[in-house]
Amino acid sequence: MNPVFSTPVQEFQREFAEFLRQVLPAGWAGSGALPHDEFPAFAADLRRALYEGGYLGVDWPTEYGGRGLTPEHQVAVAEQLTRMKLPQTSLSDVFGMQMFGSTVLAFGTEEQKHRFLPGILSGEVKWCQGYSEPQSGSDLASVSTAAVRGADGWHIDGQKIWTGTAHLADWIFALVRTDPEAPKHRGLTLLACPLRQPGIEIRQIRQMWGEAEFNEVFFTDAVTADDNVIGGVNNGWRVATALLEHERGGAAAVLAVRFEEELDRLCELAREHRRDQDSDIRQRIAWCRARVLAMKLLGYKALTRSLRGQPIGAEAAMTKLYWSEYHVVLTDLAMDILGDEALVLRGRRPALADGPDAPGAPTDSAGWITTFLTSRSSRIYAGTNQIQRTLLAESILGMPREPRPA
Amino acid sequence: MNPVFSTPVQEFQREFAEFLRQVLPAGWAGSGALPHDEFPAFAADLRRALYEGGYLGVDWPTEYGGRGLTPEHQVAVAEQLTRMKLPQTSLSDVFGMQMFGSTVLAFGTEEQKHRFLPGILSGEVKWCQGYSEPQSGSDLASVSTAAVRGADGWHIDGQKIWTGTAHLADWIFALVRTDPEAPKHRGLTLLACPLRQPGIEIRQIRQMWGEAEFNEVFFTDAVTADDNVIGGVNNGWRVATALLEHERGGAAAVLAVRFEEELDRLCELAREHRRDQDSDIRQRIAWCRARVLAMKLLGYKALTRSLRGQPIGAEAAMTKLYWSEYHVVLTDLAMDILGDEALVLRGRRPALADGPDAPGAPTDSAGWITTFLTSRSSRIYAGTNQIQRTLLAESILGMPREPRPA
Amino acid sequence: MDFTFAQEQEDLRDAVRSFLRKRAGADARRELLHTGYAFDREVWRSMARDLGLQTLTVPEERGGSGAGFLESMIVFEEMGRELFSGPFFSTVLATWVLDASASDAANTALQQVADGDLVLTAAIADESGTWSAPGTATRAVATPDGHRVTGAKARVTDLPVADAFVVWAQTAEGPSWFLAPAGADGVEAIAEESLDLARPIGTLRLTDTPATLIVGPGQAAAVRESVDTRACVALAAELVGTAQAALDQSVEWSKSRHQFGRPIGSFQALKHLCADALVEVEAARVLTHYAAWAIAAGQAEAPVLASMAKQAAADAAAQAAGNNIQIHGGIGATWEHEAHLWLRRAKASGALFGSPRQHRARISDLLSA
Amino acid sequence: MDFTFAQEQEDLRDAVRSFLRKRAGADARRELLHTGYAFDREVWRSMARDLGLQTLTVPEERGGSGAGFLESMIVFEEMGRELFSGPFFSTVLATWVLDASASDAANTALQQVADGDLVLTAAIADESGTWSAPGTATRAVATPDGHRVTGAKARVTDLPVADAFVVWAQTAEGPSWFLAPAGADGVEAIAEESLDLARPIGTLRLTDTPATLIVGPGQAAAVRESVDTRACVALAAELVGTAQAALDQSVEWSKSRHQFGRPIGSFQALKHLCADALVEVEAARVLTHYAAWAIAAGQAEAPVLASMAKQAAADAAAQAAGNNIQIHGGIGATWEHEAHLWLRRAKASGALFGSPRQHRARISDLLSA
Repeated sequence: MNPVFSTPVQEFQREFAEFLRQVLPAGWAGSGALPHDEFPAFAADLRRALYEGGYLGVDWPTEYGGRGLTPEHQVAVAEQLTRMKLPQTSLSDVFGMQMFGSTVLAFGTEEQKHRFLPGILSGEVKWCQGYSEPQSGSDLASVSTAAVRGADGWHIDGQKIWTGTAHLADWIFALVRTDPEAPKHRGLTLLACPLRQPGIEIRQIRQMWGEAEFNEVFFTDAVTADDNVIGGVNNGWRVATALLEHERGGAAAVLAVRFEEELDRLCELAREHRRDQDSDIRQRIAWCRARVLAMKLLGYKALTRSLRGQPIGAEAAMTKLYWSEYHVVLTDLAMDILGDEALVLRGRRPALADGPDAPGAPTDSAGWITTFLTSRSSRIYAGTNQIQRTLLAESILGMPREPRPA
Repeated sequence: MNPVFSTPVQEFQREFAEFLRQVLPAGWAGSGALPHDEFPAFAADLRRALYEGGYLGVDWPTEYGGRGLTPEHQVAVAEQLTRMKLPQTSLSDVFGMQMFGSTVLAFGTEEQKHRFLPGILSGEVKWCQGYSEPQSGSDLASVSTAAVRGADGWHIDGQKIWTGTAHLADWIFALVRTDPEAPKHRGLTLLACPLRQPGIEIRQIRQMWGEAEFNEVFFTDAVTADDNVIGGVNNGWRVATALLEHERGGAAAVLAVRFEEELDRLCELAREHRRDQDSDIRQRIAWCRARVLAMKLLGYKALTRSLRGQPIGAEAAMTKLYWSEYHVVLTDLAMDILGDEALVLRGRRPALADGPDAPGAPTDSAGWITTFLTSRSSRIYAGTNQIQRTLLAESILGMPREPRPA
Repeated sequence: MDFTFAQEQEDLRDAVRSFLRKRAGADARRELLHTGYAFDREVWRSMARDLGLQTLTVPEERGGSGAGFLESMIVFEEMGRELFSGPFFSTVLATWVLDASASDAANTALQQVADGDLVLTAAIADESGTWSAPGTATRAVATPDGHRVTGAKARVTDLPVADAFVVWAQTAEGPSWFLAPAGADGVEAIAEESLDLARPIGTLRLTDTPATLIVGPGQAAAVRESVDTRACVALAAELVGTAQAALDQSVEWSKSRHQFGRPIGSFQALKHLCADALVEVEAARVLTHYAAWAIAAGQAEAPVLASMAKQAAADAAAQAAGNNIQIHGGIGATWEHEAHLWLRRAKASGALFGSPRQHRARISDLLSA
Repeated sequence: MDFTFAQEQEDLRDAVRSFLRKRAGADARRELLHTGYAFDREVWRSMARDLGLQTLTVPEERGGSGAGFLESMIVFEEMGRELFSGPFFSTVLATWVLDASASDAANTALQQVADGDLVLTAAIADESGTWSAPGTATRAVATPDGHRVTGAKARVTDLPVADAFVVWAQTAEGPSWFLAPAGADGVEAIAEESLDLARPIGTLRLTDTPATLIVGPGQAAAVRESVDTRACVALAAELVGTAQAALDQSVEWSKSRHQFGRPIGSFQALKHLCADALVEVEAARVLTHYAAWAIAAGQAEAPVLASMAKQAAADAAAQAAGNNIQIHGGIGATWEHEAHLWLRRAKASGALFGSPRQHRARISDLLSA
């Protein structure tokens, strides 16, 4: 047991920190301190610098543009970004690099790897995810968007929903039904499909906190080529569930660093409101401190496992459950500290609608209130926490499934 | 709306208070202040005095020994007992008067009423309840103790469990299967059966806090007469569920008065431990204060309904859920206040193992720790709180039942 | 012992409910989400003239209906249930102040409210103060032409649509209540972004603003306490209505939405979420009804009962509204779906006139626990 | 990055687990319930001589195994999992004090512990003090014949079976550690009724008791802090084991117990109870492992990490043990069933060396939040 970065990784992290210091302006106070409308451009510039510096996809093989380093290096990069109050590139990259990229690495053909991965890394081609449908939320295996093979490739008809960043994306990877006769889980395929074509219409969905991060994507005889099947026809369930683990498991340790920074900000808020000596508030903050550390350690444990080539499996559900329930408690605490000021949104809104606000953000009520709202959606997306609990009970504890209805 | 006792009831309560003052010794500090081993004799004496004074079963019809007053008078009696730091007669009376007595009044024949009720009231004949079985806990309709009609009455074979006070009782009312062919809920009958006969063996069950309030009752060709069927053969499910509502619903307002007294004692404990100015503790005590009042008011609402002859129904489940979950929180708070002292049981143990300790009890750690343990069982008995929640969701909210297993 | 409402009270509830459903129900909430806050003076006038809701507790001789606080509480519960987005709470709050004054100005204003021609609000809390601070930095100076008021009031509900304000201000003799029209000199109403979309909020700056003394130092503090207590119970009642609406919506959705081949409401996890919310709503409801009765009956413990009701109702509403979003899944977290309206209301009204934490601290103080 | 145990550490865990299962497992717990606490010196000796557990971290040259604190933590986790009812925690705690002393007395005692011939405990807290109070009213006076100690120590674990005590007492020069045999003059060991049936507890009164100075004022306070930190993590590890045992028992029961024609573990309500407990146990486990690593690696933040681990493990154990009783239903609330043993342990060890509340207060103090 040695739950710290190895010496080479520490050295690599120091180099990276030095690289970032070169890139950042003097007196850098954090991306959360940027004016709201400057954030996207800043994040794009940062991404370009990282790409050019060779700090994107450091754990990808060199033949596809990566640096062939370990997942530990990748976590060190992500952690350092947060420590220096920088964003984790972009939400598009979550879908493109973490999810689709990892899936292609695991299930794609050599040709697909060469075709897709470099563009993802360079940022030239942006991806989004098409899983959920209006009638298939928790019950993902019931998706009904259908793909039929024709002479010129697959023809897709149906509707996807909750496709984050689709309005900014060039391609979608979608779970579609390719064999309507097969049992529910057996007739599915993961298809990559270009978005900019007449058969696809995208409609933005505004979230309850006012921003529109998600979309509906309508397929009306949309077409994609034969060689865009990822992982084999009718093998989509296996590919998709492996992919969902990437969505959930990987970044717990990094996320924890963001939560640490947020908790420091909450302490600052408590001081501003002269609640920092109140024993009720102190008890709750201390509880949060331990949770954030546990989150990081759960991430380290998962990282250790992935360094050894072991699967993360259902334990990814644990991390997701843990951090999203934590964040509901944390934002409730923020609302309690705000007291009367929770009535009015003043100041800066968060730059990020997923988890904690950007590092270096001010303690403005608009930030905390909005984060309070977004935290409620974290319990839902990527599988409701009810689904996660059932999964944990059945997969890790081996509790019996519900009997099938008559 | 006038959520206080009516003028005649208030007057009656004053008379009763005067009666009690006559009965009690000078400098009365509460039954919780009595030495532990004096409590049973004291409670028995008090019961006799109440019976002779005409204050038992005041809402029962005069022809069966009652006073023909209203349930409101009954609640006033019970409340006054607690206010004067007296116990609510005995646990046997819960089974005899509240449960079996109410059931006979609702479902018994005229002959049964005359035969059973006066003895219950006088305390001459003590009752216990035989519902649960080792394989039928939450799933009460699956009881398998069987009764077969013979020439000399019913012959009973099987086993009951969690029969409170059976070791002190003369009779049992038991839910038994009289038609093994009928669907689960249809073949049951409620039978009254004398306990002191060769076919019955009683074994005490020690509870986790060290006392033995419950029993197992084994029936081996036990016999009871034909005319001891309550509410009709194979009508037992209806009778039994109506009876369970008596167990759960009736006494919330009175119970709340006991909880009030307990909460005052907790505040005293906080003062003794110099935690009464700690904002965390104060928040939690205030939360408890509101819950105890709500409990009383839920009781008043149920009382209003019963004064109007309306059924209490599934709402009784709400009260049970509310007070038993409250008590787990309250006793956790007590353990928190005790701090290091929660390690050792010192001083007096509770006289009562059901809900709060007897009024006037000291703040000794043995009392709080034992109550902490008993509170865990309150979430289980009379139907686990999981069952209560499901019942509330289905009966009051109308949520759909689970599909039957294939 | 009677813990139920009289038939006339139930009739009032039915009348209010059916009026709101028709004139200010789901359609109004959809409009609120799609086109933003807009105050419908038509509905407001009809509410005043046909139902007399704004001046329900004002004596008949002053243009009101002379009803008691229990009736008022019933109306608030229904308002919360439909999330009525007019300035009802603010106006009624102000009428309680006016009703304590025998002045002509009060008479006139009450009559205008009764006619549905006047929207009021109360400006009580300072920017830096908490809801319960009795003092205020807002000053009123007597001049030969009447009083002039200077100061800043924060978190003034329905400020953007109010025609006049009752203002809590300090005179040389002590705190008093004043009435000032929105159009008076030196009035600056600064709209803010309210968490509660159905209840706009703002900061009111007064600079040498001419205002009419309504309740003087002798009586003002007692009126303030009584208004605070009523406001807490009114908000508690609204929150109980909101909690019930959110719970009802969860249950409805859970019956109709199918996943895994069955209605999601047949899953125990959702049943238990709903059952727990049900219990909390019921408990908050009885506490609120009891506190309202205590106010109506002039019971001395009304203030602590109001705090108990307020914190319970705020928690119950936040729980039911939070559950409602969770039970709806993705759709429940969208702007289009009204689920967030309930949550916003729950948290905002929970904070208004004191958060659950503040009320629990107060309960402990009042009971010197 | 490596957050796993080495193979030898896993082997140690297996060895301890299989020893405890065989010699001190379910049968021992049944006996504990049926005939009360009885300390089995046979098992104790075998544990010392065959496995060397009591002096695992003591250097080899002093009779121990020279292992690190991580190994010690692994053993505690297994002890908690089987609820071993011997004086293991108390004895090991005392060896940490002895290990800080180069004295002959310490040498002798450590050797006796290594041979399984000596049971120790530590008498630290005063009756009125909290676990973390550095001062003590227990006085040690130097006489020509050595020191004499007078005072009362509360909540001394395993007091009834201890052969000797290390005692925290105040000398004229500052607090120090002493060693006194149970049979010394002026020793009065008062047994008390322990909440934790597997860990008896008592009050120790010393009156002019001759005692040997083990660690003097120069070093004693640092040893105290280090012992407190280790004790917290040792208890946290026990609690993680206890939590896991309670969770495992819940899951087993829920698979075999049938109601309504199906295993009760197929009901979502129970699944979600167990899943929530699982998450809490895992979180407490990683915090405990990390704190143990920090102690072993000499990290400066070990004290605050110990507090984090202790409060998380105490809460997780109380939750898992509480759930376990609930999931068992009636049978889980009986004396005969061991379910209450886990709950008693969870609450008692939760309070020992500081309750979750006390540790959370300490976390806030240390991080000056």
